[in-house]
Amino acid sequence: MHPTTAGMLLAGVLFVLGLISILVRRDIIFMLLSVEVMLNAAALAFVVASAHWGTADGQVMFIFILAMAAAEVSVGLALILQLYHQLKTLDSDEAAKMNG
Amino acid sequence: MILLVLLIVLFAAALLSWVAGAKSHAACRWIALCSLLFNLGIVIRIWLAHTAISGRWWYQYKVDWVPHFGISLHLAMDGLSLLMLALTFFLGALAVLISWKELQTRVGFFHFNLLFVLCGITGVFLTMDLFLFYFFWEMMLIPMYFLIGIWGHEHREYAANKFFLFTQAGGLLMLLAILGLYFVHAANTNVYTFNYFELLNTPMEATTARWLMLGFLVAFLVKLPAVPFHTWLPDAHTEAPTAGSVVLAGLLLKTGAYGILRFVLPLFPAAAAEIAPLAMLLGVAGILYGGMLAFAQTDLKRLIAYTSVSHMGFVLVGAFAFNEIAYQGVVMQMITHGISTGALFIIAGALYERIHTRNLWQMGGLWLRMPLMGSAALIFVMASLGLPGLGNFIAEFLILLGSWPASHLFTILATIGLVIATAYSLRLMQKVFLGPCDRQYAMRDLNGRELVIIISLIIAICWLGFHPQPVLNTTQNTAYVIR
Amino acid sequence: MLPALIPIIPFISAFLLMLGWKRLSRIAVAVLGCGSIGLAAMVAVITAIQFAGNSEQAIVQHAASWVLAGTFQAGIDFRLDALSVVFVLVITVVGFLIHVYAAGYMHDDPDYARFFACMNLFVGAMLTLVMADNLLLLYFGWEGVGLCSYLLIGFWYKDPANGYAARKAFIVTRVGDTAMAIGLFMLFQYTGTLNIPDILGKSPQLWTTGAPVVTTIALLLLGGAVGKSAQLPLQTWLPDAMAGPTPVSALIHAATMVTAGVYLVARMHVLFELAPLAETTTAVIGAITLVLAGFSALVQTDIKRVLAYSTISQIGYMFLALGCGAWSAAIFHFVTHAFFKALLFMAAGAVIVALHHEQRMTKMGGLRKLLPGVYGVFLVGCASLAAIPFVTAGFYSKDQIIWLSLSATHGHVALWLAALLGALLTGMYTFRMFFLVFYGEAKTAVHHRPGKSMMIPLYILAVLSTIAGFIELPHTMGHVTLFSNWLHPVLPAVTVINDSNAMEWTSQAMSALLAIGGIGLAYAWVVLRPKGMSDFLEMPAIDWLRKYWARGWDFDYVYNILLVHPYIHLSRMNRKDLVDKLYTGLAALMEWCHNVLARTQSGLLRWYIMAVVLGAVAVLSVLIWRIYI
Amino acid sequence: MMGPAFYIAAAIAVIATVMVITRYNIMHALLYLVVSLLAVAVVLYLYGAPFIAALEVIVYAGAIMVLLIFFVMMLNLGKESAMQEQRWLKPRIWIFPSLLCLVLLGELVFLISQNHQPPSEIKVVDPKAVGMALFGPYMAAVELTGILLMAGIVGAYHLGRQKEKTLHRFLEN
Repeated sequence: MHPTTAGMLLAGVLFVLGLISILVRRDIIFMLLSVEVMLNAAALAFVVASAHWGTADGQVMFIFILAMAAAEVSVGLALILQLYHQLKTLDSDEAAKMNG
Repeated sequence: MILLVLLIVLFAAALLSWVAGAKSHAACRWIALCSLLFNLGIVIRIWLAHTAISGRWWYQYKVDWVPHFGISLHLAMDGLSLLMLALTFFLGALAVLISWKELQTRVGFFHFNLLFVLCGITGVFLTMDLFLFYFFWEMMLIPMYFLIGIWGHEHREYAANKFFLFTQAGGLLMLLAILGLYFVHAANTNVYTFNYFELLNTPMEATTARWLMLGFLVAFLVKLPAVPFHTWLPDAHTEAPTAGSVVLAGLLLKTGAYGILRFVLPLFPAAAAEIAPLAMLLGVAGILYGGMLAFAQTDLKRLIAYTSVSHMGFVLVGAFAFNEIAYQGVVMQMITHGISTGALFIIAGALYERIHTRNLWQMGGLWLRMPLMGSAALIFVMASLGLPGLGNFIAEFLILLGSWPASHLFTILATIGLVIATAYSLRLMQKVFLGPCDRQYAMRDLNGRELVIIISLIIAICWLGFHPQPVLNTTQNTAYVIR
Repeated sequence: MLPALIPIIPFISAFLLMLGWKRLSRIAVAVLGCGSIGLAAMVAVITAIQFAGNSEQAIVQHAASWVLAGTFQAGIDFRLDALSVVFVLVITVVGFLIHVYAAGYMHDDPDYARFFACMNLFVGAMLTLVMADNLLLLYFGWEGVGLCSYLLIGFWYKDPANGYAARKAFIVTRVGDTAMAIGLFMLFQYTGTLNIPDILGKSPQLWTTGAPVVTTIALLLLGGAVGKSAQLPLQTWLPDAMAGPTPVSALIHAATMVTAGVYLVARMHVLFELAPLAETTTAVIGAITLVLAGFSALVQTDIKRVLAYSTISQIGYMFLALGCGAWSAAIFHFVTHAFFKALLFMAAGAVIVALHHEQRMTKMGGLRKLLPGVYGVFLVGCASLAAIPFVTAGFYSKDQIIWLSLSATHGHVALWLAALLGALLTGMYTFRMFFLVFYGEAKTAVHHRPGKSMMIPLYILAVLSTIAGFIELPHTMGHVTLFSNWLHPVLPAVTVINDSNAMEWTSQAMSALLAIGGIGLAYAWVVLRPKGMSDFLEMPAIDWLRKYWARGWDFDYVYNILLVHPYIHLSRMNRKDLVDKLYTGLAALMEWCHNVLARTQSGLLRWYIMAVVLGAVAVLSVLIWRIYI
Repeated sequence: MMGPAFYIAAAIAVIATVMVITRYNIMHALLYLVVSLLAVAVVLYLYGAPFIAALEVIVYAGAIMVLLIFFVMMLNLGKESAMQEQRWLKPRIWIFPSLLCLVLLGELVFLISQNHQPPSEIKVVDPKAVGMALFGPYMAAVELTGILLMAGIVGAYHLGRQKEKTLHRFLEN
C-alpha cells in the first residue's frame, strides 16, 4: 500500500474510534480521553503528510498540537475537578443543569 | 436658519418638558403647548409672507455634516413641506391639549416623547439629505413606540411591537435603497453625496431604478399604509392613547404619502410610471378593503383606524395618476384626513373617558346625553364620507377627477369606495349616537377645553371645504413629476 | 336683489339655529325657521319679477371662488334662468308653507330647534342645487339635500328602524351619486369644464347625435337622477323614508328633493338630446316605474306609504315626459305635483296627528264629519292627483304628458299605454285611500284638531293645486302656453309628430275616463264592497299578488339577497382581517422555529458532538458529491 | 510498500484504541491508551520523524497520560465508577454513533483513497529542519503557543483551587 495512504488510513481509523467513544460516553473523563485519541490521530495525519512532502511543516504542526493538548488536558482536568466538586458526579449530562 | 429653529425649539422643549415634568405637570404641558404654538406661528407667518407665487424653494439651509461621505445638514421648505408642517404643529398642539386631563402618569416623559415624535416628523418634512431623512425617519419611531407601549390600552405591548416591526422593516428597505442610490450615483458621476437635489437626476439603468424605487415605495406603503401592509395600523391606532392616535393618524401616515410625493416620484419617474397601475390597484384595494373592514368592526377606534386605510388609498391612487389635479387632491387629502380622522379619534377618546369602553355594542343613543359631541361627530363622519362643503370632498373629488384620465376602471372602483364610506360612516353614527339609550346616568357633554379643540377642527375642515384655494395655491408650484 | 341671497338666508338661519339650539325659545325658533324661508321666498319672488322683465338673459352671480386646481375651475356661482326660477319659486313658496305647517305639527317635539335647523339647511342646499352654475356646486347641493334627508328621516333617532330607513336612503341615493360623479369626471375629461352653460354650449360641437361618449355620460347622469328621484331600480328607499316626520315627507320626499333628478335631466337636456338611447332609457324607466309604483300604492295600508309610492309613480310621469323630450311638460308636472303632493302629505299629517300618530288606514275611517277642513283639502289634493278633468291642476299637467308620450318624437304607443294604465291606477289608489280615511265608520277617536298654522298652508296649497293648471292649457282647450313660453329660453319646445286634434281629444278623453273609472272602482272596492269583488280579492293568487305588491315588488328582498347580505356577511366574516393572518402566521412560524431550535440547545454535550459529527458528514458528503460524482 | 513493522504497529494502535473505548474501568482505558500512543510513536518513527516519535513517547505517553492517571487516582473513583460506566454503556447506545462514525470513516477512506499523487517514498525530515522551521517562519506561532501554555497553567491553577465558596453568586440558593 502507498505509505501516505496507509498512514492516513490509520489516522482516520484512530480518529473515528475516538469519535465513537466521545459519542457514547457519559463519563466526562472518558470524553477527555477520547479527545486525546482524536487529537493524536490528527497529529499523526500531519506527520504522515510531512513525510509525504518531505517538509518540516507537518511536524511543526504536531508540536503545536502537542502543546495545545497539554494545555487542554491541564485546563480540562481542572474543570472536571470543579465539576466533580460541584455536582458530585462525572456525568456530563448533569452539567446540562448549569444552563441559564 | 428659521428651519433649524423649528427643529431646535421642539427638541429643546422636549428635554425641558421632561425635566419640568418631575416638578410640575402643568409646567410641562404649557412648555409643550407653547413650543408647538410658537412653531405654528412661525409657519403661518412664512405662509402669509409667501402667498404670492414665488420660486419653488422658499428656504434652504445647508451645513456640511460629514463632508467625506457627502452628508450634510440640509433643510429646505417648499409649499408641500409648509403645509405638512402647519398640520404637524396644529395637530401637535391639539394632541397636547387632549392629554391635558386624560394623561396623569409619567407626564414629563410623555411630553418628551410627544415632542420628540413631532420633532422627527418635522425633520422628515424638512430635510433634503437622504441620510438625514433616514435619521429622522427612524427618530419618529422610537418615541412613538413608547407612546403606544407605555400609555396605551390593554394590548399596548403587542401593538407597539407590531408597529415597530412593520415600520422598521420598511425603513430598512428604504435604507438599502438610499445606499443603493448613493452608490449608483457615485458609480455614474464619481460624486458621493446624499444630497436630494444632486440625486434627482441620477442616470441609471431601468432595472436598477425599478429596484431602488421599490425599496423606497415599500417603506412608504407600509407607513401610508396600503393593503397588504396595513395590519399594524388598526392595532397601533386602537391601543395608542388618544394623543398617540391623533399623531399616528394625522401625521405619521402623512410621512408615507409625503415620501411618495417627494422621493419616489421625482427620483424615479420612469420606474414609478411603470408601476403606476399596480400602485393604483393597491390604492383601490385599500379603499374598498379598508372600507369593508371598517364596516365590520365593533371597536370604535379600530373602525376609525380602518377608515384611515380606506382614505389613504385615495392618496395612493392620486399620487400615481400623474396628473396635476390629482396631486393637488392628494395634498388636500393628506391635510383633511389628518383633521377629520384626528377629530374622530379625539371624539373616541373623549367617549372612552366618559363611558370607559370602545365597544360599539355598548354604546348607542348618546346623542340624547351629549348632543354637542354628537353634532361634532356628525360633522366629522360626514367629512369622512366625503360630503361636499367639508375638506375631504374637495380632496377626494380632485383625486378622482385627476385619476379618471389615468385609469377609468380604478377611478370607478375608487368612486364606489364613496358608497362604502357612506355605509361605515353612517354605521358609526348609528351605533354610537343614535338609537335607544340605556344609560340612565348623566354624562357631561364636551367641556370648555374639548370644545376649543373640536371647534378649531371644525373651523379647519369647513375652511378647507369652502375655501381650499390657499392650500391649492401653495402646492401649485410643487410640480412633483408630470409625465 | 341678489340671487345669492336666496340660498344664503336659509343657511344663515340654519347656522343660527344650530348655535342657539339650547338658548332659543320655541317661538324664536319657529320665527327664525319659518321667517328665513319666508324671507327667501320674498327675495325669490322679487328676483323672479326682476328676471321676468328680461327672461331671455340668465342672471349669473359670482359669489365666491371655490376651487381652482390646474385646469379645473369651479366657483360658488349662482345662476338664475327660467328653469331655476321655477324651481326656486316652488321650493321657497311650498317650503315656506310647509315650514309654517311644521311649526304647528312639531310643536311638542323636544328637538324643535334641531328640526328647523335641518329643514332650513335642506332648503338652502336645495336652492343651491337648482341655482348652481356649475356641476360641482350642483353636486354640493345634491349631497347636501341627501344629508338633510338622512338627518330628517332619522330625526326621531331613538327608534333604530328610523335610523335604518335614514341610512338606506342615504346609501341608495349615494349609489346613484357615484354614477353621477363618474359622469362628471367624464364630462370634465371631454369638455374641460364643469360649467353648465359651457358644457351645454360645447357638447353639440363635440359630439354627434348618438355618440357613445355622450350616451355614456347621459346615462351616468341619469343614474344620479334615478337615485335621487327614487326611480327604478333605486326606488326602494323612498317608502321607508316615510319614517321621518310628515312635514319632512312633504317637503323633501314629495315636493322638492326627489324632483332633483328631474331638474338634473332637464338642466342637462342638451346631452340627452344628443343621446337618444339615454332619452329612451329615461322614458322607459319612467313608464315602468309609474306602473309598478302605482300597483304598489294600490295595496298599501299605511297612508304615508301610499303617498310615497304615489310620489314615485308621479315622478315616473315626469321621467316619462323627459324621456319623450317634453321638457316643459315634465317641469309643469313637477310644479303641480309639488302643490298637490305637499298638500296631500300635510293633510295626511293632520289626520295622523288627529288620530294620535296612527298611520294605518285600517284604523281610520269616517273622518268626513270629524275633520271637515281636512276632508275638503284632502279631496282637492286627491282630485288633483287623480287628474279629474278640467278643474284640477293635475289633469292639465298629467294629460299633457300622456298625450306627448304618444305624439312627441320620442313617444311610443307602449309608453302611452303605460301612462294610461298609470292614470287608471292613480285614480284607484288615490280614492281608495280617500274613501278609507274619510268614509265608513270611525275606528279611532280624534284627539287633536289641527290648529290654524297647520290649516292655513293647506288652504293655500289647495287653491294652488287647483289654479296652477290654468297657466298651461292644451290647445284643444284654450291653448294657454304661459308656462312653456316661460321655459322656452332654457328648454326647447317639444316637437310633435302625428299631431291631430282628434287624436289629442281621444287621448284626453281616455285618460279622463280611466281616471274617473279608477275612482269608481275604488268606490266600489272600499265603500260599496259588492260580494263578487271581495270574493275576487280573497282568491289566493290575488292575495299573494297583493302582498307581493305591498312589499314593493320584492326589490328590497332581491337587493338584500344579492348585495346587502353578502356584503355584511363577507365583512363580518373578515372582521379580524384576513391579511393580518399572513403576518400573525409569519410570527407564529418564527415562534415555532424558535421553539424547535431552542430544544436543540439542551446542554447535553453528547448531542452537541453528535450535531458536529452530522455536520461533518454532511459537509464531506457534499464535498464528495460535488467533486467526484 | 510499508514494511511489516508498520502493520504490526498500526494493528497494535487500532486494537489498543478499541480497547480504550470499550473499557469500563478508567484506569484500564488509560493504560491501553498509553499502549496505543506508544504504537503510534513507532508509526511516527517509521514515517521518518524520530524527533516527533520521541516527543510522542515523552510528552504524550509520559506526561499527559501520567497526568491523567494521577488525576484519576486523586479522584479515587474505584469500582463504583466502573459499575456506573457499565450501566451507561448499554449495547444499543453504540448503534447510532457507530453507524454515523462508520459513514464518516467510509467517506474519509474514500477521500484518502482518491489520492492521485505519484507514489513516493517516505522522506526523512531531521529534527534540525523542524527546529529551523519552528524558529523561522513559525516564530509567531511558537510565541503564541507559549502564551497558550501559560494561560493553561494559570487557568488550571485558578480552576483547580479549592475554594470555600465555589458557587457563583448568581447560583446561590
